[in-house]
Amino acid sequence: MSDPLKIQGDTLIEKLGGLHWFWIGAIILLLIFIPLLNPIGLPISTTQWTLDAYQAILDAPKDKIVVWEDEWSMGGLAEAETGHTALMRLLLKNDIRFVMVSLTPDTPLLHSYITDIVTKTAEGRGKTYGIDWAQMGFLPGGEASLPFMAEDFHGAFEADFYGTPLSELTIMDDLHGYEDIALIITGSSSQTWIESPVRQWYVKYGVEIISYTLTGGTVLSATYWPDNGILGIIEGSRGGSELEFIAGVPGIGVAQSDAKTLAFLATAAFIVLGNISYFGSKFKRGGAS
Amino acid sequence: MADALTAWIVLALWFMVASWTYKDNPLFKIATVAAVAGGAANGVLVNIDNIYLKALIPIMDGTKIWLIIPIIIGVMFVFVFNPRYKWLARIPTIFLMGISIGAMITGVMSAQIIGQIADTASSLTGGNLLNGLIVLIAVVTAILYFTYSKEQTGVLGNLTTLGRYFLMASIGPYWAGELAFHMSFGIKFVQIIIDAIGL
Amino acid sequence: MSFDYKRNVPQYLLTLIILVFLIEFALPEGPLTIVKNELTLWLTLIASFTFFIAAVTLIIRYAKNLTEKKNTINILYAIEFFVIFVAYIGIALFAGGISGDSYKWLYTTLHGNLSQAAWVLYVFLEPWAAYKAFQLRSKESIILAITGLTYILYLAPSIPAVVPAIGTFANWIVNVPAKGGARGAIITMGVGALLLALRMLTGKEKGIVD
Amino acid sequence: MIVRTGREFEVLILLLMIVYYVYWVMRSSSGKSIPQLRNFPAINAIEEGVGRSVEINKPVHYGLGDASRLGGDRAAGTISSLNFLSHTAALCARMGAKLIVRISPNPHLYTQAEAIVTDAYMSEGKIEYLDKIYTLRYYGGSRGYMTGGIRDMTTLGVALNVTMGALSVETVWAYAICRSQGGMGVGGGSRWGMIFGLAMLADYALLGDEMYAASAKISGDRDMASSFIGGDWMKFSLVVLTILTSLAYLVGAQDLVSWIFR
Repeated sequence: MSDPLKIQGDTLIEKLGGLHWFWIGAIILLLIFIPLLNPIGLPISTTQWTLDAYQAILDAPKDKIVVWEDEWSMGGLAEAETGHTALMRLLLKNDIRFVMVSLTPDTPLLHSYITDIVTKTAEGRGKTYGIDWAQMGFLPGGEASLPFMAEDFHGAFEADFYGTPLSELTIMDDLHGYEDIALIITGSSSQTWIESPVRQWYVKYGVEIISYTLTGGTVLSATYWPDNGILGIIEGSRGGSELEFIAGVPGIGVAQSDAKTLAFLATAAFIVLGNISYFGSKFKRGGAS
Repeated sequence: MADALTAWIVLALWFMVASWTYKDNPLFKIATVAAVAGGAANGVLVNIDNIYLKALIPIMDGTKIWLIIPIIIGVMFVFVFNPRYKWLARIPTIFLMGISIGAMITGVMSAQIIGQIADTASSLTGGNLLNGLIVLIAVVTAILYFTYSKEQTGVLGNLTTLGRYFLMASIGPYWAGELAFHMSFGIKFVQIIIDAIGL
Repeated sequence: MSFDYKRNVPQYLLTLIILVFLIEFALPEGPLTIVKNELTLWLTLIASFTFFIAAVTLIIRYAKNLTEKKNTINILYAIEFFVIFVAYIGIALFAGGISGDSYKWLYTTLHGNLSQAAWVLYVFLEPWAAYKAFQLRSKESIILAITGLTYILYLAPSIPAVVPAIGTFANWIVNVPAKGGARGAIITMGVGALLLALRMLTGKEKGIVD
Repeated sequence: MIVRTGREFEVLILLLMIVYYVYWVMRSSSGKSIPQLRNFPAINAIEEGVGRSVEINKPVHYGLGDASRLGGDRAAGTISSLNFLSHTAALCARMGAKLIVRISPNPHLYTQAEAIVTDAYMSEGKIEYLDKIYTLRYYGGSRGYMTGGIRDMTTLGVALNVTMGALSVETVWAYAICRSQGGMGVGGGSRWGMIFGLAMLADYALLGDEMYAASAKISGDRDMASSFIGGDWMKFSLVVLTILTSLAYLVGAQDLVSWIFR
């Protein structure tokens, strides 16, 4: 690894493009400090796919259960916290019963972490675990495990994350297979995961889906939205911030928005700098020869 | 007090990892080893739970005694450590691959082929015709880009070049998304610093 | 010619499993549906063993480090690995299981933060990579830059609120050219998946049982 | 009803694919001529990079893919990566370049990688030059893979980085570090969401399905290559289907084709 204290390049124009990554990151982090200490309070825009997701959740039949299958893990908490918290609060606020399912080994602990936050909010108070929502443990196998859940939900888990047999959880009396599922919310920190639930839940069982994807995953999810299995898209923390706003459950997303704005603008500026250096150096070399 | 202590521990952990960006150092390696150990231990614990609930209980109470078969198949993975019987470790791998591929391809025709063609065709009605035509051209040229039986020159070359441009247009937002994803961790890092210092 | 059981037994198994899924898919529901469902249960059990093998592989690797007498630092890392590994297992076994408060605190504080912190490296590396290497040298890179930068600006929720045209343009990118390109890629990947399955079914895919 | 209700057209698509596949593979197996797969510059670039590695005495790094595993939607990319590993290892053995293989976080790939590298060195008659401890590196989970990979690239240097398979963030870090070390980057990824890193930062990139075809080409296996010709026929058929159904919608005759889409 090169020395951070040395700027690469011989001429000024070359040095412009020769900063070590340490300084690039340090400048971005410094910029993030500003709005986190003094929130600017910039407005938020919403997108049609988030509005669609919100509406689809509200329209979910109340006699059925929403299944929130999740590939997000603790390692993705910083990006997931906004969306997970907003989503759980939205579901509880509107008395929509839901079951959380973990598709990675450390998703159960992410769910526990989020649950601890949400049960302390206005939406979480007065709600009862096992009646209003439940949390399953880890189901290995990725895509191929989804039809197993669809065919025999109790067989897929036997007990919840806390070891309570599913037969002892009231909510599980109404959830045995795909016919009892109102909607699938499929969360993933992979932008390409969405193809798997579409292939399984929608194609094979006709259950429609909300894609809660990593930021940027909208491109792939949008190829299935709105008429090809996906009813709406929540796009990472960006979508989470929108959901906070739309659903009236304000949280940490709004404060993060300002910081993101500055960080993105700084990145764009660095790309411009890099290109000025590259083309400037090339022009100079061309001129010299 | 306990919260403050935790905040400082958390800050120290993040700094240990972030310190690598200045220079590789033992603190970074210590953090890496701790993350590997934690991930491995959790993987073991969660999966013991899974096997116990779904297989061992039904086997022991006699309701699904045949589940001993997948357990034996799974145990066959240990043969990866034995040069003589290493080929036996292919058996569980074959089950994983076969079942996964089998489950996947049976959904491909509808989701990835017919559904996509249907949406391409239907986008030519009802909405903006020009946009619908652009989508159609993009789909066709992108598919042609992924053909291999002819060198991509002449007319085919022009079409596939156009296809590649559309592919690039679809890739750009992923890059933006990935950047945004990572910035969330930058924001969290700064928040952790603010929390620990008490700003 | 002798029967090459090391190659043929896995191949026959693979062919059989894929055939079960393909035939079950095409035919009306019947006995094969039961077999298919049972196989998916098996998958969730067999997949669990991959995590055990991962752990065993790591244990062997660090145990080897312990025996490297010359490399003190590696011995210390190995000790660290075993101490932390055993701590997690011990706390889960003796302090309320993996859903207990002690385990949750340890995992969230230690592993949760360490695994998140790893992404901070990208706050440095990713903008640097774009700054250093993303030069607009070709039409392709210009298209990547236009779509990528527009989407970056869109992803900061405040910017489209202030400049609505950015939101409109980002929406158009996602719903028109990007959707078309992605759709072409999805269709070809679908064909690729079918081909792969057919090669596996017929034993023509190198690298599976060889 | 022989076919499950509602799946008729899906089964038809599957059957068409089977027909194309069987036709081309049988043609290949019987020794008849089949079209050559087109040229992929990335393949030549690997050879060039290995040569450069010998010249400047820095290793070739091969990443099996931080999201690779032999299962589900990632199996195809992973198998392609194993083919490329075999090709790269054989070149390294032949030309005398140092090779470092980053084994994916999924440990069941360790044995495959070990066998492939060993075979490659043996087939080149250079097995005595293979130091498995130096070459085969398993770092544990995905974070370990990334940080260990970065550490090895920065401490040992890079002449060429080849990363193929199911890729996640490796498309960014591997090529960013490779470039900072003055190395050449060649890559291919099966996961569409992460292709951007290759498109932006690698010198030669194989996008999605292209990697599978290139993998068949380097394997030198006629049957595998012929299956891609069958795949091309399927793609041409789908292009025709897309255009015809679109035309039907455009002229308001969607009723003629809507049965296809149920």
